Amino acid sequence: MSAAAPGARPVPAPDPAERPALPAVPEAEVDLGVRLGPLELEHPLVDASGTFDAVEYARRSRGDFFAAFPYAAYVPKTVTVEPRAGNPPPRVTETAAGMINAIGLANPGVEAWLGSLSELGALRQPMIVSVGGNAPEHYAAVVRAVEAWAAGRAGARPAVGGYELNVSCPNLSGGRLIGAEPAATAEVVAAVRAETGRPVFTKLTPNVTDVLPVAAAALGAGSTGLALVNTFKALVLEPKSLRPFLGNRTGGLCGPAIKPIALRMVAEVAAAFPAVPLVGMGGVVCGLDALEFIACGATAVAVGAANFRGVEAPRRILDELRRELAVRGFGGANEARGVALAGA
Amino acid sequence: MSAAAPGARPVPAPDPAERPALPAVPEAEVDLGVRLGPLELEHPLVDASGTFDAVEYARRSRGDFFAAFPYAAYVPKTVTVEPRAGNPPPRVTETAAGMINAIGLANPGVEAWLGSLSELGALRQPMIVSVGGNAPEHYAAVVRAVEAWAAGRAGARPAVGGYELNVSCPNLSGGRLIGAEPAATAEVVAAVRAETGRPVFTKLTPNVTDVLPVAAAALGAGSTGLALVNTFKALVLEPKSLRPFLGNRTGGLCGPAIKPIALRMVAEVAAAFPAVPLVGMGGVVCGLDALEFIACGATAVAVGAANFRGVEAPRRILDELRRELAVRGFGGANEARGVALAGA
Amino acid sequence: MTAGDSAHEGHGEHWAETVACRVVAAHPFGAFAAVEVVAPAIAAAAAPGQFVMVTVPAPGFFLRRPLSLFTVRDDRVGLLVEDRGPGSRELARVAVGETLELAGPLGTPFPVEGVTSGLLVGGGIGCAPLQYLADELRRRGALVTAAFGFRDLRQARAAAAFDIERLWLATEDGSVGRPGTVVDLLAGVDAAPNTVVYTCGPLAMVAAVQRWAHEARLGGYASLEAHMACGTGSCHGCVVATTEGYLRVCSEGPVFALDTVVAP
Amino acid sequence: MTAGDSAHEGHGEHWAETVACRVVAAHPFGAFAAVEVVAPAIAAAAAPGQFVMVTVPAPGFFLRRPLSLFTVRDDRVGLLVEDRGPGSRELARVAVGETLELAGPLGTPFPVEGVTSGLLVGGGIGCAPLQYLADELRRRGALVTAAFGFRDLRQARAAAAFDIERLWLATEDGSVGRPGTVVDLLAGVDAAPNTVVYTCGPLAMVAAVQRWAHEARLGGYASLEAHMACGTGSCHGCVVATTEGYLRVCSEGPVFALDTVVAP
Ligand SMILES: Cc1cc2nc3c(=O)[nH]c(=O)nc-3n(C[C@H](O)[C@H](O)[C@H](O)COP(=O)(O)OP(=O)(O)OC[C@H]3O[C@@H](n4cnc5c(N)ncnc54)[C@H](O)[C@@H]3O)c2cc1C
Ligand SMILES: Cc1cc2nc3c(=O)[nH]c(=O)nc-3n(C[C@H](O)[C@H](O)[C@H](O)COP(=O)(O)OP(=O)(O)OC[C@H]3O[C@@H](n4cnc5c(N)ncnc54)[C@H](O)[C@@H]3O)c2cc1C
Ligand SMILES: Cc1cc2nc3c(=O)[nH]c(=O)nc-3n(C[C@H](O)[C@H](O)[C@H](O)COP(=O)(O)O)c2cc1C
Ligand SMILES: Cc1cc2nc3c(=O)[nH]c(=O)nc-3n(C[C@H](O)[C@H](O)[C@H](O)COP(=O)(O)O)c2cc1C
Ligand code: FES
Ligand code: FES
Repeated sequence: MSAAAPGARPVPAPDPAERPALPAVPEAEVDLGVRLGPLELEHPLVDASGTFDAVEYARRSRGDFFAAFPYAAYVPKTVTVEPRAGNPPPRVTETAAGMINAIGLANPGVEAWLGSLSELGALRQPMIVSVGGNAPEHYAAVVRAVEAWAAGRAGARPAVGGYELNVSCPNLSGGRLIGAEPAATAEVVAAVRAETGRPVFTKLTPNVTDVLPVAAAALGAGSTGLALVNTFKALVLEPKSLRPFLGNRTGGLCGPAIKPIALRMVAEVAAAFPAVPLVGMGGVVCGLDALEFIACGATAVAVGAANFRGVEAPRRILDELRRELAVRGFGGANEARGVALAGA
Repeated sequence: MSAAAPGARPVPAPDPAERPALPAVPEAEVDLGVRLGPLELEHPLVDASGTFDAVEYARRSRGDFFAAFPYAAYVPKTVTVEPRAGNPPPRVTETAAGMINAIGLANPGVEAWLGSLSELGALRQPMIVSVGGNAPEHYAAVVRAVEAWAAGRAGARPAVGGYELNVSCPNLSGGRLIGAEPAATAEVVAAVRAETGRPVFTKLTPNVTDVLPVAAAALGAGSTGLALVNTFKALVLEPKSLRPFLGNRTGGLCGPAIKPIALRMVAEVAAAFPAVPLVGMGGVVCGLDALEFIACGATAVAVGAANFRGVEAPRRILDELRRELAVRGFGGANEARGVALAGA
Repeated sequence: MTAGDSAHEGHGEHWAETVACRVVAAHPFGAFAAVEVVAPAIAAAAAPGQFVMVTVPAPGFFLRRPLSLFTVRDDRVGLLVEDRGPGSRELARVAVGETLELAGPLGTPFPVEGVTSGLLVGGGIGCAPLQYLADELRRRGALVTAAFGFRDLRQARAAAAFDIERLWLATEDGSVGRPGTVVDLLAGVDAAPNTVVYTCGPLAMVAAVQRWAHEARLGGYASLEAHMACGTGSCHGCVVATTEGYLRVCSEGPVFALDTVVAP
Repeated sequence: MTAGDSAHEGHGEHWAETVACRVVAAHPFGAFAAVEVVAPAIAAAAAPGQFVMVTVPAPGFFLRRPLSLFTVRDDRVGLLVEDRGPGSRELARVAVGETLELAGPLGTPFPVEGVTSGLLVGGGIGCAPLQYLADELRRRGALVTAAFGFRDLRQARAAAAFDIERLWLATEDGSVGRPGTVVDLLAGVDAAPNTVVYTCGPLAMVAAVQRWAHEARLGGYASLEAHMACGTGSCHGCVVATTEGYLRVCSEGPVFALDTVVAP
C-alpha cells in the first residue's frame, strides 16, 4: 500500500513558470559599502582577530591572493609588546555547534610582527591592528611602535586603518580580564588614545553581567567604536580521564553555539549607543548570520571560526549576504542596519 | 582501481575473542546513590525546573508513571505567589545545538499549584519546589504557603524535600535580575530561610561577570546548596523580517551549545566551595554529559531541554551514566565527584 | 472549550514513548512528501487531529518536529511533510527502508461523534490532518466536503496525495483550481445547517474561516500550529491565545473549538 | 629544521580551496575504511606526508578533520580512516558515489631526495601516510622496510589495506605478528647506516622511535598529530613542542626532523 491515498488524483503536469519569486532588488545593484566610523569599507565583512593569517596565506598562495582578498579590512591576530609562546597544547577542539580555543595570544611581539608586514605589500585593504596586553602601558607601547613604523609610510601598503583593543581575551592565565572592568577598560583606551589619532575599536567581552557600562567607559575614554563579542570562558573535559582537555584548562567558546547571545549583546549596545560604529561577531557562518548582526545594529561583521571551515568561507558569506539583502528588498547594507531594534 | 593497494595481503580471519575490554567495574555494582546536603537521592539525576511536568505526565499515563519515575527528586516549574500568564507567543525555537525559550514563568500561582499536587500522591521521590518572584517577600510568601500546606502532612506524598530559589530567570520583563546582585540574592535567601528549616538551593544565573560573589552571598545568607546554571540571555531573529522572533524579544539559551560554559562555572563554584552541595546543569543530553558535571564537582545533575527530545531521555541518561562510571572504574557516583578539579 | 479533553488518554506507562518505525513508502508531491511508516502502537491509539513528534533523522537538530497524522491504516501511519526548512527537508527526504523515530499520538483529536456532514477547510500543509479526518467521517457515514487552498502549483501538487471525493482547490497564483484563497472558495459554499466545520492552516486563515462560519452560523473546530519544544505539555512553549487565555497547542490542542480561537 | 619548508608551496590563488570529490572506492578493514576519491588538483600537487582537511559529510560537525594522504595514483587520492569518534565514524562510512569535500594538500612532505633505504615505523592510524611514502621511495628505487604496530586484531586488519613488501607487524594483544609494540619490533632491526627513519603515530611512540634511532645513529623524520582548527596555519591551535619552541603541525609540520621532537 502506498502512502498516497488510493484513488488519489493525478499530479498536475510540471509548469515551466514554476520558479521562486523574483528578488525585490537585483543582486548586482545591492550596495555593500559601509562606513565604519572614518573607515570606508567596500563591504561589511572583516576577519575576527586570530582566525585569518594573511601573512600565512600570502606565503602559500603568492600574489593572486591579494587580488581576491576576501575581507574589507584585515584584522591580524592580537599582537603584544613582547613575544608570547602561548599556552601549552592542546589548544583547540570542537564542541556542539562550535569550538573552544586557548591559544594564549601566541605572537612574535610587535617588532617581529611589524617585520612580517613586508609580505603584505600588496594588501589594498586597511589593517585594523589588534592590540593586547596586561596593562595600559603595554597597549600604548604596541600602538607607539606601530605608529613609529607607519610614520613616513603614508600611502604605503599595508596601511594602518586603526586599532582594535583586545581587552577581552579569556585565555591569559593569572591576568584579570581588563574588559570586565569599566575603569580598567577606560585606562587602556585613554593610554592608546594618547598615542594615535587613528580610529580605535574596543573589543568587548561577553563574560560580564552588563556590557553597557564597559561600552560607555570605552567610548567615554575616546574609543571610536566597539567590537563584540570575544569568546566565552568555558571548559571541555577529555572524555576518558575526565580531566580538562585544554593545556590551559579553560578556553574560549565561539561558533554558532554562541550566536544568539552575541546578537543579544550587539543589539543591547546598538540600542544604547545608536551612533557608535560597531563590529559585530560571534558564530557567523553564512550570509544570513552576517545580516542578522547588521539588523542588530552592527556596521561591520567579523567572521571568526568560520574561516576554519574552508578558505572560501568569507567569499561565500559575502555572496550570500548580497543575496539575503536583495531578496528582502534592501538596496544596501546600510538600509538593513538596526531593523531588528525598532521599538526596543 | 580499488583504494586498497594492489597486492594487499589477505585480511586476518575474524577472531571470536575480538570484543571491547571488560568494564573495570561491573555495571550492576555501580552505586548511584548520592547525598545532596541532607537529601538522600537514589541517583544523581533530577529534572531542571520548567522542563518536566510530572502532573501532566501523571494525567496522561496514570499510575504506572510513578512506578518508573525517572528522577531522584522532582523539581517542578517555578511557582510564584500570583498566577502568571507568561509571555506572548512564540515562546520557543531551536538554535544551533540548543534552543531558546521565553516562557516567562507561566504558572497558576502557588495556591492553585498546591491544589494540583493531589495528582502526585504516588510520587515516592522528594519534591524540590522551585520558587520565583521579584522581591524577597514574594519568595517568602510562596515558601510560607508551601510550608502551611505541608504542615501536618508529615509522611504524606508528595513530600517537600526542599526549595530551589530561582533568582535567575532571564525572561521577566522589566524586572532586574536578582541573581546578578550578591546583596539582592542574599536578601531573598534570608527571607526564605526565615520561613523554612528545609534545605534551600539557590539557582544561579550564568549572566554574570563572576559567579563566586553571588554564590558566596547565597551561602552566607543560609543557602544549603547551589544550582547552576540557568539560561543565557539571548536573541533570535525571525529570518524573513529580521525582527526578534520571540514574543518577549529576548529569551534564555540552553542545550548542548552552552555546556562548556556551564561546566566552567560549576567547576569554579565547586573549587571555591568544595563542601557545598551543587546541582549542575546546562546541556546534559547523555550519560557522559552528566558524568562531566559530576567530575566538575556537582552532586546532582539536572536534565533540562533533553526532556524535550523524548520522554525516555532521563532513563537513558541514567543507564548511560551507570555505564560511563563503570567503564572508568568508578564504584559509584561519589567517587567521580570533582575528579576534573584536582590541581585547579 | 478544548476538544476531546479526556478522550484517547491513559495509554499507560508508555505514553509518548519514542518508537523507531520503518519507512515503507515515500512519495514526493511537489513541495511535499508522503511518508508511511509501520507504527502499530501509534496506529492503534490514534484519532484524527492528533500528531506525533518526529526526531529529525540527521545529527545537528536539537528539537523534534511536530507532524500531523495524515493517514492511519492498519498498523501504518502516514505523514505528509512539507519542505519548509532544514529539519522538515531532512524529514521529507527519508527513503523506504530507513527508520523514523516517532512519539505519539499526542494532542486532542477532532470530535466526530454524531457528525453527519463535515466541511474540511485546509490551507497549505494545514491540509495534512484532514485526510485522516475525512477517512474517519466517511467510515462513520458522514458526508465529507473539502476546500483546500495552496500558494502555488508546487504546493498544490500535494492535492494528488489526498483521497477525498468532494475536494475543491484554490491557488493564490491561479495555477490550479479557483484563483484566490480557500476563503474565496468558501464564499461559494452554501452549507447545510448541520455541517461541522473543521479547519487547519495558518492562524490568519483560521481566523477568516472562523468569521465565515460565524456568519454561516456553523460550529466547528480548528487545529492550530505553534512552535513546540516538548510536544507533551511540559514546557508551556506552544501556547496560543484563546478566549480561555493561553492554552498549549500540544496538550490542550491542537484541536480547539472554532469559536475559542482569538484572531491575531 | 622543519622538513620541506619551501617545497610544494605556491599552488596559486587556489591554495587550500575546498574541492568536492566523488568517492570511487570504499572498503572496510576492521576499525578502518580505505576511501578513494577523484581529486586531480590535489593529486597533482601532493607529496607523501601531506594531509587534507576533510569536511564531515553530515550536519552538526563544526570543524573539518585532518586526514593524511594514504595513496595518490593518477587523479585519485586515497584516505585511510579510523573510526575514532563521531566525525571519523561519518567519514569511515561514506559510500561509492557520494561526495567528500577536501582541501589540500597541506603541510610539509617527508623529504625523500637521495634516500636509498627507508625504515617506515607506524603506530595505529599513524601508518596511513606511510603507504604513499613507500610508493614514492619505491618509485625512486629505494629499499623500503616497514614496521607497523597495532593495538589489537580489529586495528591490525588495516594491514591488509597496505601494499608494502617488507612489512613487519606487532600487536599489543598478540593477535597478529609479534606481541608487543612497534618499538619491540625495532629491537630486532639491524638497519644499514644509510637508512632514513620515517615515523608516524602517537607522540609517546614517536619519542620511543626517536630514542631508538638516536642509539642506532640513524637520522629521520616524524609526522605528528595535533587537534586542528584551521589546518592552514591561521589559528595556532595545532602546535607541538619542539626543540625550536611551539611549531604548528599543520603548516610547519606535520613532518618534522626526528631530533627536533620533544618527548612529552
Ligand atoms: C500540531 C502541528 C502539526 C503539524 N503538522 C505538520 C504536518 O503534518 N506536515 C508538515 O509538513 N508540517 C506540520 N507542522 C509544521 C512543522 O512542524 C514545521 O514545518 C517544521 O517543524 C519546520 O521545521 P524546519 O526545521 O523545517 O524549520 P525551521 O524553521 O528551521 O525550524 C526551526 C524550529 O522551529 C519550529 N518550526 C518551524 N516552523 C514551524 C511551524 N510552522 N510550526 C511549528 N513549529 C515550527 C521547528 O519545529 C523547529 O523547532 C505541524 C506543526 C504543528 C504544531
Ligand atoms: C596531520 C594529521 C593527519 C591525520 N591523518 C589521519 C588519517 O590518515 N586517518 C585517520 O583516521 N586519522 C587521521 N588523523 C586523526 C584524525 O584527524 C582524528 O582521528 C579525527 O579528527 C577524529 O575526529 P572524530 O570526530 O572522530 O573524534 P572526536 O574526538 O569527536 O573529535 C573532536 C575534535 O577533536 C579532533 N581530534 C580528535 N582526535 C584527534 C586526533 N587524534 N588528531 C587530531 N585531531 C583530533 C577532531 O578533528 C575534532 O575537531 C590525522 C590527524 C592529523 C593531525
Ligand atoms: C583560534 C582563535 C583565536 C583567537 N584569537 C584572538 C585574538 O588573538 N584576539 C582577539 O581579539 N580575539 C581572538 N579570537 C576571538 C575571535 O576574534 C572572535 O571574537 C570569536 O571567535 C567570536 O567569533 P566567531 O564565533 O565567529 O569565531 C580568537 C578566536 C579563535 C577561535
Ligand atoms: C522551556 C524552559 C522553561 C524553563 N523554565 C524554568 C523555570 O521555570 N525555572 C527555572 O529555574 N529554570 C527554568 N528553565 C531553565 C532550566 O531549568 C535550566 O536551568 C536550563 O534550561 C539549562 O539546562 P538545559 O541546558 O539542560 O536545558 C527553563 C528552561 C526551558 C528550556
Ligand atoms: S510544546 Fe511543550 S507544552 Fe507544548
Ligand atoms: S590548525 Fe590552525 S594553525 Fe594549525
